[in-house]
Amino acid sequence: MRRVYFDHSATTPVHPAVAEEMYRYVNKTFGNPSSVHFFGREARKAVEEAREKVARAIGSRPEEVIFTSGGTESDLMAIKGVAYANCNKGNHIITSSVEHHAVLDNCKALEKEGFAVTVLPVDADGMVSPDSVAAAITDKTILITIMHANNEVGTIQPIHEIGRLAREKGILFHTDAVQSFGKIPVNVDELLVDFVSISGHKIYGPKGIGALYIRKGVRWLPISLGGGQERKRRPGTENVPGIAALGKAAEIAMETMADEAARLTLLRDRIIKEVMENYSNVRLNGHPTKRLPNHVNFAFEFIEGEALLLSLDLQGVAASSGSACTSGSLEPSHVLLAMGIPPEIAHGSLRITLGKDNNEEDVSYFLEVLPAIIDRLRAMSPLYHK
Amino acid sequence: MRRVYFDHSATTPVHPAVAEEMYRYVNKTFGNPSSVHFFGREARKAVEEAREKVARAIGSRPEEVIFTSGGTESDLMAIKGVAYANCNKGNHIITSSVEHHAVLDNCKALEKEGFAVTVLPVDADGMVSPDSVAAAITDKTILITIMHANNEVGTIQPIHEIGRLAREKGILFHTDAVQSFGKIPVNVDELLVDFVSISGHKIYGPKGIGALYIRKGVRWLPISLGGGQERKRRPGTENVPGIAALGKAAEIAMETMADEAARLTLLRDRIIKEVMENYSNVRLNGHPTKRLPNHVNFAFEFIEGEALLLSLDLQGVAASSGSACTSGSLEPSHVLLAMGIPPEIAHGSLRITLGKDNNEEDVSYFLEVLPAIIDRLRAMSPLYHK
Amino acid sequence: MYTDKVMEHFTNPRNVGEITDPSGVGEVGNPTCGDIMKIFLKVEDNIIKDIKFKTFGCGAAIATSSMVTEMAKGKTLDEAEQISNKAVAEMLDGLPPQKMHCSNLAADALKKAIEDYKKKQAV
Ligand SMILES: Cc1ncc(COP(=O)(O)O)c(C=O)c1O
Ligand SMILES: Cc1ncc(COP(=O)(O)O)c(C=O)c1O
Ligand code: FES
Ligand code: FES
Repeated sequence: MRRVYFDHSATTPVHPAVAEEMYRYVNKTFGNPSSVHFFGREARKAVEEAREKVARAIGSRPEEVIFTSGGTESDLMAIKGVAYANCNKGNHIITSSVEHHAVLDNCKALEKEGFAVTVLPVDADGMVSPDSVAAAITDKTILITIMHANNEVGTIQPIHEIGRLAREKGILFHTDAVQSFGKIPVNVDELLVDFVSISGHKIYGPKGIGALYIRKGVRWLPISLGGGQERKRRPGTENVPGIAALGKAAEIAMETMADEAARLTLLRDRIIKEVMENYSNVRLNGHPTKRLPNHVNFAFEFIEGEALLLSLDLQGVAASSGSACTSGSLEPSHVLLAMGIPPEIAHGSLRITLGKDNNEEDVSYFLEVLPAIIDRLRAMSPLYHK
Repeated sequence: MRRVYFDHSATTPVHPAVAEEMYRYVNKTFGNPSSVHFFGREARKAVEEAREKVARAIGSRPEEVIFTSGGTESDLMAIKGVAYANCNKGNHIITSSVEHHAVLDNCKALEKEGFAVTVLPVDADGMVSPDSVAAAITDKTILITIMHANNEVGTIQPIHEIGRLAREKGILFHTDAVQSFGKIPVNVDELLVDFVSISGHKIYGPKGIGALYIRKGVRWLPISLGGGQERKRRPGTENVPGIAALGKAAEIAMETMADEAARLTLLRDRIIKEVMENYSNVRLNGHPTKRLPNHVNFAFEFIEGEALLLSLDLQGVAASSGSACTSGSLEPSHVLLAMGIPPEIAHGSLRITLGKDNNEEDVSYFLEVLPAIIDRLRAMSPLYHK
Repeated sequence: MYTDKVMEHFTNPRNVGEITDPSGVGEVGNPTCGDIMKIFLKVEDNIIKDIKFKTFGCGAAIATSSMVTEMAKGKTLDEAEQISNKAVAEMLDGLPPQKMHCSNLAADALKKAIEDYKKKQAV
């Protein structure tokens, strides 16, 4: 059976050159970077080279980058690290209703600890308005955390505009760039951000590695405690193969980003066009143009997302959904609900996220198998009446 | 130049079979275990199989094992997770003065937050006495955290005896088994522990992966927040290759442990015997018999550890030291000081930790190059008078 | 995640559709995940002669709908009423723990359809 992987926002395959880089530090150069001997020094070198590569990719200095176990940990470290370090200055945090749970859940936890959290609404396209940020700022605000691009609907937020507001008021600004990094430019000075979370497995790197950019001189406290690694900002023996791989993945992403974005935008727009033209009762979720180049999200009315995914899977197409039935949480995607999409329609969402190995044939194949699936499920649905 | 790696307590090379297992999940089976499609299900299977392997190795149920980014995170999660979950019951924590910084620093952080921490002394061999634990217990004690085997001196603690005390009083008991796991038996029911930290890169697995055993039914709260992974106990996309590799490494460790322990004990004892016989002003640090089978730690008087390591490194021998100059902290090892070793002697410590690829020739080579190094450094030392 | 049996019923669900002029109809909505299931009965001589379903729900919801119709077909009303959620899940070789609630939909919809029939008979 033909297998088409259309779930690159969930995770990506590892790029062969990245895998090779990783293997070097699994097979040969296995030392602990803290060791003074030969094996240790080789490993240290790998870590520092990778740090430079990541720094170059986001336009920062190497010492402003620390390695973490992934996007989730980066978000935790940024948010709690700023909150605890600045709680004598204020206790107010601003975030949005479409953030990843790694951001939202930490904000909620801080709320229980006595912080005040404003969760900004979004418009029907999933967009946060800079005006709403401006209106939410108080003299107690110590942190704004708004994601760069949304994982479920692909909408790209006006980070630069929000960054300008934050900077004017001297408020620290974190952005979760896990989905945007490697797909659109993420430059810390252009975006005017103080903290940026990224994750390896979304950019053809391995799982279990991520990074956090921490602008030099900001007030921040480490969350993880233990050894002296990462200059005490993130202790624990460094994941050298993961770090080397992340560096390589970032480097490749920078080299290929512009071309890939152009190529995937064409594929993406073909999917959008054909689906919107050929089906009734379907809508495109997320911003029509300010969206990630590889990202499509539809809501098919009268259909449940998991059933749709299973049906696609039986045809070899791997995609995802914000439906309650797939999430285990029994509630449809908080992102779609925040955008004002009714629960029964949010249920039928289908996320298609393209990647480097996808081509026109993959898209054709998907567009070929989709109609029968939609028809079959709609025919089964008590909500559907032709 | 001959290269002899004698620093297995710092980190180990990855076992070829473990590397192979890892590659499978880097190269082929790259899905996100949370995805419902084919790629996701394959990855989920890998994670659950690895969980079973780790559980089997420590005698627990699979659902009691969660995967972390390493020993440091496991320690954090155990200690803070118990503290925060039980702070309405009491605020007292018992630990020892020879713990790894990943334990000590979290205990100190909790102290600042209002918890009371008793740091138990050790005897000259680095041993914690169960009596001192018994004496320290109050009706406010909620957690005892004592390591299984010490990373610097190799001493094995009387965990079972302490566990009996903890259980009698209904106090939760955590042990950092990062150094012992894979070298000596670690069985949660024999040790009578409720939490166990382990780390992949100490058992011929990769860096950046670890596990925490959490006994079913104990009061504990997650520290990391975000997605639903690991049943909400440790969110973030699972490090599938790392997890699969840890499972494999645990499996291999169980198969080879008994034979390896016997083989390495012979090598270890040969080193101890020859060094103790051939040098004056040298002592063996740590317990003479209750020590890890692969672990030697000497204090060479009148010599500084970093100079010793660099000299050995120039001969191709990779070892480590608890000296201040190598640790970056400018204080000699807190472990050696806690054992009552004077700072100037603690400075000259040399840790030799053997592993699966070491053999008699490695030991011979080391014993051959050592005398000239010791003589040269001692001749240079103002403290030394023949 | 799902057993082969679940996937088989999901792929080839039995008795999909509606019955025109049914003897009884049962509809349930799952308050937890928002799914909906409808069962239509044709009853003759106290026996379920025909049964059809329509479901808006996950793979487990569709498979359990299919299974419950198959289990009920040809049974007497009393027998059909005895079909439990658990029995449906067991006939599918089990469901993942987080999907057990989906099986409630199927058995509940069947019971409601039978109730509806009985109510209509009573009038
Ligand atoms: C926007 C966003 N933030 C954070 C994460 C978490 O990253 P990780 O899976 O590396 O922990 C993800 C992906 O799962 C994401 O899409
Ligand atoms: C006893 C002990 N605990 C914890 C750790 C930390 O483990 P990791 O390096 O995997 O974070 C180590 C090793 O560095 C150790 O020796
Ligand atoms: S019907 Fe929603 S989880 Fe099954
Ligand atoms: S003498 Fe240089 S650090 Fe100790």
